[in-house]
Amino acid sequence: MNQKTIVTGVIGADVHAVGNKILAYALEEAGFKIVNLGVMVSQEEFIEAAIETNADAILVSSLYGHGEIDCHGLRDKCEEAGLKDIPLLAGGNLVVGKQNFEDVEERFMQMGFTKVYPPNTQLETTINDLNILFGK
Amino acid sequence: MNQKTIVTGVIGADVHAVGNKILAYALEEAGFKIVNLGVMVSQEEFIEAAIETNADAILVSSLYGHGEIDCHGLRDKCEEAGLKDIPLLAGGNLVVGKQNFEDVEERFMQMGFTKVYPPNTQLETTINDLNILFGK
Amino acid sequence: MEITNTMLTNDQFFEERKNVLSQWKTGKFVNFDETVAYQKLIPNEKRFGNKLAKAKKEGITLIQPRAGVALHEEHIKLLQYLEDEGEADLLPTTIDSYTRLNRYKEAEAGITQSRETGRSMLNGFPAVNYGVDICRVVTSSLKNPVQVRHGTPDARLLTEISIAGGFTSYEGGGISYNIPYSKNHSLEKTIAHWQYTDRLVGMYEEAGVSINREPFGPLTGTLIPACISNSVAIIESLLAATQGVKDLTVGYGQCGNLIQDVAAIRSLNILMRAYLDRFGFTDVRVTTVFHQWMGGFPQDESKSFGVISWGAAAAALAKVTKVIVKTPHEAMGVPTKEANAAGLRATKQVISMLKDQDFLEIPAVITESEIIMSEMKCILDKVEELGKGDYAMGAIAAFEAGVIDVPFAPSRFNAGKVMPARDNDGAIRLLEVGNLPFTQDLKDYHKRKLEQRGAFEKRPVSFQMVIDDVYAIGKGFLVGRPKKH
Amino acid sequence: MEITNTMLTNDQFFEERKNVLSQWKTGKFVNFDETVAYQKLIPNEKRFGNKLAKAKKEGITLIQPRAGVALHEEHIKLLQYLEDEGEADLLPTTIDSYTRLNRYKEAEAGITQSRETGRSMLNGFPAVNYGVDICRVVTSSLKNPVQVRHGTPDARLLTEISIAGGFTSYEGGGISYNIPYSKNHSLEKTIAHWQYTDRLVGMYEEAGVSINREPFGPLTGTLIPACISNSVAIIESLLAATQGVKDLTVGYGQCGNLIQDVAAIRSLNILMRAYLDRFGFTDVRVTTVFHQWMGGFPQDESKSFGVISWGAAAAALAKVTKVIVKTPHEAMGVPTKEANAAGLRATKQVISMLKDQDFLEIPAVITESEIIMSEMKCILDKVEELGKGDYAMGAIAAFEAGVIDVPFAPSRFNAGKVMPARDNDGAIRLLEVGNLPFTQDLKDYHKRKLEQRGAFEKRPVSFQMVIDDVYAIGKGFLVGRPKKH
Ligand code: B12
Ligand code: B12
Repeated sequence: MNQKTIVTGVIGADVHAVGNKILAYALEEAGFKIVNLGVMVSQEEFIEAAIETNADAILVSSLYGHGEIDCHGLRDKCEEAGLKDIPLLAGGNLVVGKQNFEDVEERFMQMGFTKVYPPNTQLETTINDLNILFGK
Repeated sequence: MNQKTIVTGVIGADVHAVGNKILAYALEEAGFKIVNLGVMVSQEEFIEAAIETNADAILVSSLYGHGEIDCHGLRDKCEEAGLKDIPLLAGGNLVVGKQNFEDVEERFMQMGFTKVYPPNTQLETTINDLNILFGK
Repeated sequence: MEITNTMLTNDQFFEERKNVLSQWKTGKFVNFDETVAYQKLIPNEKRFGNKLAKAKKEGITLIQPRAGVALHEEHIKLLQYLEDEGEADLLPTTIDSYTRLNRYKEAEAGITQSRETGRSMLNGFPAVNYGVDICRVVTSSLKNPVQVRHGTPDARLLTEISIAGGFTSYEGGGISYNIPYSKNHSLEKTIAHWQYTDRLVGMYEEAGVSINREPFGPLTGTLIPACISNSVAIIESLLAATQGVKDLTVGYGQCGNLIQDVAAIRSLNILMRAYLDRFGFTDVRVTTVFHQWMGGFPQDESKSFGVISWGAAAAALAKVTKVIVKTPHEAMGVPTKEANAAGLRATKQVISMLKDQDFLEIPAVITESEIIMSEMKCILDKVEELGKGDYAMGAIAAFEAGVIDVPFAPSRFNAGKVMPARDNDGAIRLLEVGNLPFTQDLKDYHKRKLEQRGAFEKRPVSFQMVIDDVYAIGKGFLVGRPKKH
Repeated sequence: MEITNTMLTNDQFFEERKNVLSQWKTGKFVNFDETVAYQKLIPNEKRFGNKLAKAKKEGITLIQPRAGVALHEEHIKLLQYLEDEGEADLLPTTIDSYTRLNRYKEAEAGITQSRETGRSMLNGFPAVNYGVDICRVVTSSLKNPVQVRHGTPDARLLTEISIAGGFTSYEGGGISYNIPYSKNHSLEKTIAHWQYTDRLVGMYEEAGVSINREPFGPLTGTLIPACISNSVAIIESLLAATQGVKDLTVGYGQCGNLIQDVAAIRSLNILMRAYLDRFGFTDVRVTTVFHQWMGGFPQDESKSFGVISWGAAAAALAKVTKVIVKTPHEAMGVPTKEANAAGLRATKQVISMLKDQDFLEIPAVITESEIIMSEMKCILDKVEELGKGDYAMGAIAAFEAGVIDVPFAPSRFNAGKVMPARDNDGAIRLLEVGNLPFTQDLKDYHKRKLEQRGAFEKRPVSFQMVIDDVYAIGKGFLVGRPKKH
């Protein structure tokens, strides 16, 4: 009965809604409690929602290419807000263009993300990794 | 009235007939006297025809990839047969696979060819070059 | 704020204009009369509308990429490459996402960061930040007509700068650049904003400068039933024509079933003309645009070429005026110029090979297009009823009531009840009709079609089909069949 | 030498066999009974005919590349790559041109030179030189069924070695591997050679080992009217069935007009079954193969993807059992394994997306296929008449009389009077009917169709159209329009 709560949303000025809707639906089906903020979510909104719902992880999507700019500083703001060490996952098409994923991963890890995902990450992978993260 | 005679044909075990037929037709239309040997022509047949018709050039096609093997020694045989310095032109898909054309050209020039053409050489180019060759 | 479908008065317009031009520092350099003079110097063959009209007359299909980067020198090089190496007939300037949301400061930061890192940190060209003169440098450096493509709910300043900057075509609309591209903008607001854009275009038209206008056909690009996108296209066209727009290109996003795709274009052709004429807009010119599949793409580049080419084939067989081309990098990110040109060349080959084949009048297409047209009539009649004859009011009320409802849209002003799924032939049908005002016959038809699929797949008709269909093309199929089928 | 369409007697066959097996040193290692035992150990899913039958039943289209290199280790790697990275459903082993002309010494030199230079100096895999054991190493290293594809007028030894080597399908025929592939072989000779091949396959069939046989559909691959290639397919199928062949795949090379291409397959399906049944071969299984455009390709790889994908689309819409796939290197030379896999993946994407769409019964296709079928009947009736009921004698006489006449063929036993050209929709018609035994109605039809094109292009119907059409796809079009059109 130890259901994990996850905040999901698409960060920044990004309106790609399809993946977000399906991700939220599938994670719920997989047994998580999902707080889905939809698209165009600011860093502040992610943090507020995580505090309010006492979330176990924040799952940030960014599709439109500005992910690097939009995610900058999120970890620091989490710490400031008292969300110590909350798992921050990022996925989607995080940067502009087809770039070497290792480099992108590296840059996002340095920004304090816990795990970073390449384009077209399958639902199964996401669910699996979350289960591992929560030690199931 | 100084009509130039050209021997054409597809060398070796090569049966690609389409380009040969069209080339012969177009060169005739362009005012040359064409002795077209068709496909599957041996080195000996090229030389015999050139001697018999007192040809001004031999135009060798090879499409199927064995051109390098098939053309080997043609220049020497021409010299032996008394066809001193007769222009030898080669074109088509001369070697197996997509290779750097400069290398292919180099190899064929070393085999004694006068001029070497890459895949898909246009009719206009062929006609133009022949006119230049004959100093028109 | 009450909004009606009537032409803005000069007073209204110029009052608003002061405000618009002061939204960012580049606004003050826009001058209407000087722009009219400048636009009149653009040679005919470089005007978007002219090139489209010529293509329509000749029965050929033009090709156009999407492209835009942060730095203007790079942007020019990119577009030159696409016309030279990609054989593009029409050029775009795709605007970045910050500009689309009027966040000009963030766009400015994006330009700076791009200069610093040497990578484009913006997903498009920030035209407003650059202003009129640099836009003119862009548009005058190219051999082909250039259009601004974006997704901006409030595009008033961008319109002013674009036209002054020498662009001769402008994409968007108060519905199509709101519902798929925004979360919180009300339709009242965005329709009003786009009345401004359309009125500005109308005023240029009156001054002898024709700017082509293109409502955005594909909406969210994901399994959109033709009756919905076609209805939106007709409404936006009527709104634009009311403001004096005379040159329209209406569009549709490929779904993948050939018969249905050609039928969608056929029904769009027929009813668009009928509605424009009915409201007296007989002098409005209409051309069509077909978007290659707008949903999720395969990761693999060769497979993407397959998707791109199939889109090109459908466009050619539907005899549209232009096709918007995807690239083999689609699933990965904004394409390199090489990948963009590759998509164009594959498309050009197919389009040219198929230009003498025409599927618009084959019986299966006629049958399917008649279904689409009766669906459109259900929707548009209800819109007219709700708006008491006014299509602006009607559209707003229709979205509120779910009479128009765009699947997967992020906007909170969209009902989100309609759910599409593919039938057994891959044509898009409705799993949830929501509040679309369909006749019982039409509802039954959709139901029957999906039940056929369910029977074939030996599973119930359910939301799982929708999910499977969303992923299908990315995974190499059209219909998302259950595993082990 | 008089040849009739009757089953070879055991005496005839085994007498000839001694001779065949001594043509090259590897022949002596072929053992019929041991091969039967070996072939029976090949699992069902790796047998060509089984996989085709399954696909036919499921209504799906399989994909198959062409591929062959000089060195066998490299050849195995190549084929493994194509099944793993290219998602090929069926595998080929394309034989080199020396082997095709029984010049085994030159093939041997090619192998040696390839080892020395590290480049494949042969344009295919020299199976005869390698012999039974190495062929078995090849066929058993792969997950999918493997077929020998070649173009060999006298393929008797190659057939022996191929089947003993574990291949489960074999391409070719006495006409289709002569007329397009040879200059001096008489039809009497090659039909006799292929009676041997077919009888060998028949004997394996009787011993419980079914080998799939595929006449080569596209002939010279260049603007071949469907009635000609379909007629040859039927004749070769009857000849094969007479020798005891039970599993046939009949083919057609894409022309580019979708309606005509689907119609060609439809008419092939219908008349093939009718002729086999009429002669009592009701137990012969028939599947179909569609060849992506076999004529000159564009130089550009992206454009080639366009051509490849359009071929994939036509194959899927015609619901053929398999499609033979071209590569983006086609115009340049034998493809790298990467280019080969790329063509396969583009094809797989299109085929899978379109698998639920079917154009075989749309009215325009039915109409066109009825024209093709009446043309085929004119030809086949005359063949039967000339052969006094014997299709072997009839075929020989028909070629002599130009009743069958393959455009652009190198063979001196081909009349070479027929000249094809595209009509205004890109469908292939006849500019010169030569001695094809068409009714006046049919002749008028072709004439009318080409005059329509002439009128449109404002030029006389002439050989220049043929030339323009030969180059057209390579230059990006289907119909070779005059410049400045
Ligand atoms: C549909 C689409 C649109 C629609 C969106 C409609 C809507 N409102 O939802 C429209 C047409 C409106 C659109 C607009 C734009 N788009 Co768009 N779009 C796409 C497209 C084709 C498909 C996206 C999709 O729905 N995929 C299907 C879903 C199910 O998959 P998904 O979104 O990838 O999400 C899955 C996974 O990524 C993963 N995932 C997602 N987030 C996370 C997070 C974590 C932690 C994990 C583990 C997993 C995970 O799980 C999800 C579910 O399976 C993609 C390209 C593609 N993928 O083929 C481009 C793409 C995302 N778009 C792009 C761009 C640039 C834009 C525009 C800026 C410009 C334009 N081209 O018009 C605007 C953006 C406007 C804005 N402000 O955001 C680019 C982004 C470029 C980049 N990153 O380099 C892409 C990649 C196309 C391209 N190659 O250029 N787009
Ligand atoms: C049609 C075709 C066939 C037909 C030929 C029918 C016939 N009897 O004519 C068939 C199907 C039978 C066939 C068979 C084979 N083919 Co083939 N074929 C082609 C194809 C698709 C088109 C050739 C053609 O007709 N082009 C149109 C004409 C007008 O152009 P052209 O032939 O190139 O000639 C023009 C120019 O090159 C130039 N030119 C030619 N010669 C010369 C000489 C000079 C001096 C000059 C200046 C110019 C010049 O002018 C010509 C007229 O414009 C090409 C690939 C392509 N180009 O797209 C492959 C291709 C030539 N074939 C190839 C191969 C390997 C074969 C086969 C061995 C195996 C196979 N794949 O089945 C067999 C060969 C059998 C044999 N013994 O020769 C390869 C050759 C590979 C290489 N060089 O690396 C190619 C390139 C395909 C490929 N990429 O694998 N083929």
